[in-house]
Amino acid sequence: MISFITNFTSAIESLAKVHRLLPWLIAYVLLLFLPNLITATFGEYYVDLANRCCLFILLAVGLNIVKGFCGQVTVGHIGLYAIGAVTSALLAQNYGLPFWLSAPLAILVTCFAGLVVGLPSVRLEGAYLALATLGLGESVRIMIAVTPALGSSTGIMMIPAPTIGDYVIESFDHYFYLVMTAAIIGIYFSFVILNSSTGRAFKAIREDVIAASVSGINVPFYKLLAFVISAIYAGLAGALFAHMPPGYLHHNNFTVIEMVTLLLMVVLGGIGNIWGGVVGAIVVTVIYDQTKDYYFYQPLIFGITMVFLVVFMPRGIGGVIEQAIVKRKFIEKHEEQNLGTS
Amino acid sequence: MALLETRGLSKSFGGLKAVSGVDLKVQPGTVHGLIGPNGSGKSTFFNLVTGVYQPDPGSHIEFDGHDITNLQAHGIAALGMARTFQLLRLFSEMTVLENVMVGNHCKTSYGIVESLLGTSRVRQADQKMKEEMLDLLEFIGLANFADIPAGELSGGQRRLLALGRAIAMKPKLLLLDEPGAGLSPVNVDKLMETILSLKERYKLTVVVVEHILKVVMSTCETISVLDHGQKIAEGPPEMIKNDHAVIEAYLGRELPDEEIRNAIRGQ
Amino acid sequence: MDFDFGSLLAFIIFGVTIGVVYGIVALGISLIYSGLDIVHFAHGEIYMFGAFLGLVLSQQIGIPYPGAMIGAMVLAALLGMFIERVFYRRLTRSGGGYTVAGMGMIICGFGMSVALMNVAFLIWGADAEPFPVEFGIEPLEINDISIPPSYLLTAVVSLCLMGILNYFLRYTKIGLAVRAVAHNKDIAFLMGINVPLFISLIFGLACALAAAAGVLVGPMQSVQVEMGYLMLMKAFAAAVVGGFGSLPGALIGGILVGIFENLGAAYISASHKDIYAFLLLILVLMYRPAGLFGVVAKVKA
Amino acid sequence: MLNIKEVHSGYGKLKILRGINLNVPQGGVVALLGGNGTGKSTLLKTISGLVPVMEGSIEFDGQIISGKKPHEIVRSGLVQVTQSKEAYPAMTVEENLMLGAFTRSDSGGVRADLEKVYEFFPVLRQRRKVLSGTLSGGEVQMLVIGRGLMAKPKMLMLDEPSAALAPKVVLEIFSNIYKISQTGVTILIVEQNVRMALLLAQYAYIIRDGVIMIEGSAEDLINDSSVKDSFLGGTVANTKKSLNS
Amino acid sequence: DEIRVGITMRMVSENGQKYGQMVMDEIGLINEAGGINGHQIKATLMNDECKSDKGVANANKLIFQEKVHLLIGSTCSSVSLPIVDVTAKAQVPQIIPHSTNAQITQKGSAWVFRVPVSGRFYAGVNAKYVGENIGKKIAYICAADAASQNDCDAMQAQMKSQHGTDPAYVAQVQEKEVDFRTHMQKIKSAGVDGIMVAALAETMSRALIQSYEAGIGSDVRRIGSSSASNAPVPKISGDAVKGVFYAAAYSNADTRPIAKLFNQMVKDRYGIHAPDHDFSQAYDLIRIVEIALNNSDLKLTNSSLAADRTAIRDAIANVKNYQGLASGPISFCADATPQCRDGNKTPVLIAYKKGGEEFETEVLARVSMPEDFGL
Ligand SMILES: Nc1ncnc2c1ncn2[C@@H]1O[C@H](COP(=O)(O)OP(=O)(O)OP(=O)(O)O)[C@@H](O)[C@H]1O
Ligand SMILES: Nc1ncnc2c1ncn2[C@@H]1O[C@H](COP(=O)(O)OP(=O)(O)OP(=O)(O)O)[C@@H](O)[C@H]1O
Ligand SMILES: [Mg+2]
Ligand SMILES: [Mg+2]
Repeated sequence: MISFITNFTSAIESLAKVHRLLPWLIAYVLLLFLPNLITATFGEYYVDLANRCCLFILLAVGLNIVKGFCGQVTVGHIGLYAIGAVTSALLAQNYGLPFWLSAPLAILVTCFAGLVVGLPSVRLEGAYLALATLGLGESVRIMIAVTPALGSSTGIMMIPAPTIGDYVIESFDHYFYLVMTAAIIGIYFSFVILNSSTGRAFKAIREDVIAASVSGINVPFYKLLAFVISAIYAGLAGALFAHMPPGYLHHNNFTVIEMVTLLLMVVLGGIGNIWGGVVGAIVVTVIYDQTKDYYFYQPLIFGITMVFLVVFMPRGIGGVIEQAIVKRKFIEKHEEQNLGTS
Repeated sequence: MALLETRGLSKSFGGLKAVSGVDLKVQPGTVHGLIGPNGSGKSTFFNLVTGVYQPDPGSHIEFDGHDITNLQAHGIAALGMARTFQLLRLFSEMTVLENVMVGNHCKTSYGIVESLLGTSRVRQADQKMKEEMLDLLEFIGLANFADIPAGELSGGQRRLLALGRAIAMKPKLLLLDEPGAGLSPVNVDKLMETILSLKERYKLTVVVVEHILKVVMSTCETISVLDHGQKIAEGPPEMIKNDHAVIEAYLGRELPDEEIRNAIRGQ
Repeated sequence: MDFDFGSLLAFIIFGVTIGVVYGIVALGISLIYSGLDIVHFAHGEIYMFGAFLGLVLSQQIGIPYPGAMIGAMVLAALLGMFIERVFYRRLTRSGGGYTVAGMGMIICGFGMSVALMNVAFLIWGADAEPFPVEFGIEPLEINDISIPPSYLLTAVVSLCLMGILNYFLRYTKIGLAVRAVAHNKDIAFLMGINVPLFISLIFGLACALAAAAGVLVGPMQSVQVEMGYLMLMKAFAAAVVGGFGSLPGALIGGILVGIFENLGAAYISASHKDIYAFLLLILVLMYRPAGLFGVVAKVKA
Repeated sequence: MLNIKEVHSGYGKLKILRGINLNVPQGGVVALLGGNGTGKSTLLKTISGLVPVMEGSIEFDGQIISGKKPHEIVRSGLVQVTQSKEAYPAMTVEENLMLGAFTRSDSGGVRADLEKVYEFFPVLRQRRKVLSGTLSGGEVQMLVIGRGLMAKPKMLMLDEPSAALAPKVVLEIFSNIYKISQTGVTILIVEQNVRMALLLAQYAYIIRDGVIMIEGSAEDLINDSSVKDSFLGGTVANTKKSLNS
Repeated sequence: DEIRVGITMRMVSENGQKYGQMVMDEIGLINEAGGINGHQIKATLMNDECKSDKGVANANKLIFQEKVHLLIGSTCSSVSLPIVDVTAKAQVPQIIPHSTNAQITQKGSAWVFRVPVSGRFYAGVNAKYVGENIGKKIAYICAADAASQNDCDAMQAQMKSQHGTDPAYVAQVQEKEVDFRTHMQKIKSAGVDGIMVAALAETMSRALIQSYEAGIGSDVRRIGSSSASNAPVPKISGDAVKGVFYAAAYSNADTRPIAKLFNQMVKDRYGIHAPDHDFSQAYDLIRIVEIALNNSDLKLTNSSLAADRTAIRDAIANVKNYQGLASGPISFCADATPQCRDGNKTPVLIAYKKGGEEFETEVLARVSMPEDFGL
């Protein structure tokens, strides 16, 4: 298994040598055929499921940036998602803006909200930060729930689907092209960020704030940046969710339960591991859908899985693989070295 | 002109004056020793100078012609000041290579937006930096451990890495807080070589806090001595060695083996 | 709205009577925090279990109310110790999870909370159960404010529990060990402290407190599977306001949260009631992260 | 007193110690020397139960202790002072010291020992009401040694007690360690200050790459100049060498 | 060649589970009796937890994966609302068992039918009765869930338009509020004729109990929203439920033989003391579906899916004057208007006589509303 992955990665690396975007383009083109494949093998409904997977991938990857890379324990991410969704919906409905305008504006608003959610992180750490962000996230939901202009108890209805010219993007597979593109771009940029100086700054902050600051990293700035970047992901996912037919938003789509599910995705895949987050999002969404008949036991299974994961596999699927690869290299080196000295 | 100059530098914690009224000048291109009994304020001095703590009012710190008294840590680092910590503070989940790359943060040649977009300039710059950093690891003897998480190194290896991370900042001034503690004698010798070669080759100015006398005495041009937060002596090693107050407060007497043995055994 | 002093007094009394309950749940959270250095996100479910256990003991088995309360406390303590031993143990041993201190714990707590809620749902169903208790005392009348016996009792019991606990932790060697275990398990081990035992003890104690709160609240608010979450939020707010790790702080924090949200609901808007608790929590965190009574350890660079 | 036979141990799959044999006699002072990263701390952690023994056995005071939990080992009288000198930063100095005495129930004896520790380290007395998170490096060092003493151990293991201490204090510490050993406490000390360690100890072991390379009486080793050059270099230097060759 | 029916409901509450079960059981009975014109019904029941995203996913799965001919659901207005759009677009008939939100049928979908009484009718009846028999000075406690909010707003509007009175006191509270003491204190000093509590069962019960604890006497009448019909209300409230007045679509105090039989059946099968109107509506729904399916000409081949769906829709639209358990006759018609698609237009006015598990109610009146009332 490990060697398969190693081979696979090296194959991709050699592709990337030709041009760094080549593997991405190939993946993208292959994914364009996914709806047809899915419809042919499983049925049309599963394209809808794939769409939901893509939304969660965006959310999970975004959450990973602030949580996994930067180490800021936020539990308010779902609140940002809500803000993105509601803003875009209201802009489209009240001001008749097209999706292509309302979504970027919503992302902008979400960024600002991300800044606000991130502000506590400048002063707080760990559990305290978790509490503060949880409070903010829940407050967003409650505000939506009690404010008629934001939908309150009846929700926001009939949010128009995105259009290109006269064409309305409303069928499952056409929406797939939209969300999948967003997801791929999201994943790609998350890699770019991780491998950049910014990503290293995030990780340094995660490890030791004081050491990071004397290494010249502007800690408050980068913490906020992490929140804002993850807010971009959340805002985009929110807008895509809002306009996805039938275009309906209700505050109970954004509760703590959703937040926990999102956490599960990230944990399952491996905190701080990008592909892990992607895999986590897909696995959780699909399993959730497929085990609907056992709805009485679903939370139990999900909860216990989460606990077991943290306890027995704290680095998640992705982390285990990564760890195995690193360990292998390390032991090899160690043995090499012992041969050399004795 | 001095590279680093403090005037009336003070810091008190509650009633305790950890550093009080210290005037200190570090001349460029020298290795400057800072010694003193435990708790005399050496680490606090470093924390003040690097912006980890805010000094008490009335203090002045100048670095390389800038007034840095009220700057934040990252701003001071950007001006070219690097340090190590007594308790190391490595990024223990990051690899050895990443640790030094973070050290190099201020030297990144591209902006944040660019880094987020991953332009080709970013990638080239990163590649170049990686090579440079591998050279650096080679220099401090950790090249073999480049991919290992820093948390899995032994005590002495960690200390070397901490030094490496500071050097990676390519600073003008390097502050070392007990770089030799826990190093084996051979590595202590190597450390001294390293300090000297940093001075020679990279024209670095170094301030070193160290309790291993050999290190300070044979690498420093000037030594300042702190006691109870105040500077009690300053001068070349020869002078400090024989300074009565310093011997009294810090050094104790240099003794031959036999006498040490007797001292240990209380005879 | 026209202001009158009598009703202001009433709202404050309402706040205090519910605030003490927030206080004892917060006490448990604070205890776990000082003992294990984690914020326990499944504590609301322990509280809910406590309430159900009290209900079963008193309504179905017929044990008198005080006995049911003690029984529920013992059972919840056992439940807590079981959970800790089987799940949390491995995390605490390695010092709080992966990468960031406590992130693993926080996620584990969330998972546990969801799972426990589901278990309770499978056992008792989703509907609220009434928990009527005859206290045999008259409601207290102050002017035209009437305070039912259940609220009176709650206040008294909470204060007693809190006093006992405070003594226990402050003036005994065990209190010292609790803090040692919190900070560094390896070193506590090397001090000869039986770390696993202590962790269990702390957890059990905290869970017993939560259960007591559950049994106290039962007669006031009926018992329901979903009751834990909101209580947890309020208790968190209380613990933060009072200062994590400070026991008197937890109680006073609880009362403050109770008053704050009742006044908010009375004079500003009732539909935003939960937001007031969050607001207080965030404000306190931002301006005084250590809370009113807490101390933040100054760790030097 | 302490008897280690063919002990192997390490972290996860990674083996660090590869068959250690070591012996500390009752009341003796034994030094364990070696370069950086050679496994000294790992050995101490293995003895006190923080790192599991993979193979071999450890006997202390006539009982097998390999496989026991750390707190049980402490209760049997074997106390370690770790290399990462961690005190409890949110507790006062005195509370930290009292923690050391956690396993003891003789409160009179505890008070007396507290006085004794304050005599050994007068700085601690001065700062006993202070939160230990604010102490200087050297002060923490003294605190953790003092805390180890408070357990009234039969045997004390010290991991680099003199690191980061002022020269004048180093001598004090060593003479205090000697005094401690004179009160009947057996001592195993890991040191980088080779000269001092050999002047203190009666017997010494030199470890490299997880095995004991040399052992002998301290007098012999201190006069053997090759010891220092060839065996105290550690893996870091070796790595460099093997890379260059 | 079976008739595929998809159901999405809130299956988390005990009642939800039980009447979900009843729907399945009734379909089972139809199948045992030989099915519809010889075709078996294949029913798929899914839980939507009363969450719109889950409900929409269920609807999509049922429509596109299970390829159902008919969709039943949901119980929650906030879930039914978006599903209406899904079924309209996919052209699948949808019949609603319990959501009362008036907007469901106002969206103009030709594919939706509602069995329960729409919220707009309840408000009219309530306001009339309250104004004439209880008084005009009414305090409101409105919880923030969709149904209660709707009931509360509509009631206030009706009080205004029928009697010209403004509310004496309004408290908007959170969906799951349990502490109403501040409001009761204020209401007590306001001196009102009645208190309307519009909230879900547990919340309503708490408010009722606390109104007595606060010392508001029984001379002030308590008025419930339609969820007062749910069994947990008398169970939790105990004596505090005595005298509570509310409007619903069914009363277990109904003396008609069919109602008595139904009460007995539910009691025997599901161990419930007395069915609330959720049960009766679910039961009526199945009967209506049975009638419609029997009347529609179904091919049930792969290619006839669209035609079959249309046929079922038209058959439901043709159900006229169905006399079941419901408070009044249920009729549909073909227009995509609320007038046509809100089937039951007759709320029944009820009051509790006794609380606890063995509660009792009495029927005060039965009022048929004009079909365009409240539009
Ligand atoms: N954050 C702080 N809060 C309170 N007191 C502090 C703090 N930091 C340092 N101190 C106190 O200031 C004094 C000087 O400490 P400092 O760490 O600077 O000593 P040092 O000279 O580096 O000693 P060493 O050689 O042992 O490392 C000590 O007495 C210490 O207890
Ligand atoms: N927690 C750990 N996980 C994995 N490997 C470790 C861990 N701690 C130490 N090591 C490895 O074990 C080896 C020995 O480490 P150890 O700490 O025992 O050395 P040491 O002899 O005490 O050195 P020093 O004098 O530098 O403290 C080193 O190569 C180190 O990389
Ligand atoms: Mg220092
Ligand atoms: Mg070591």
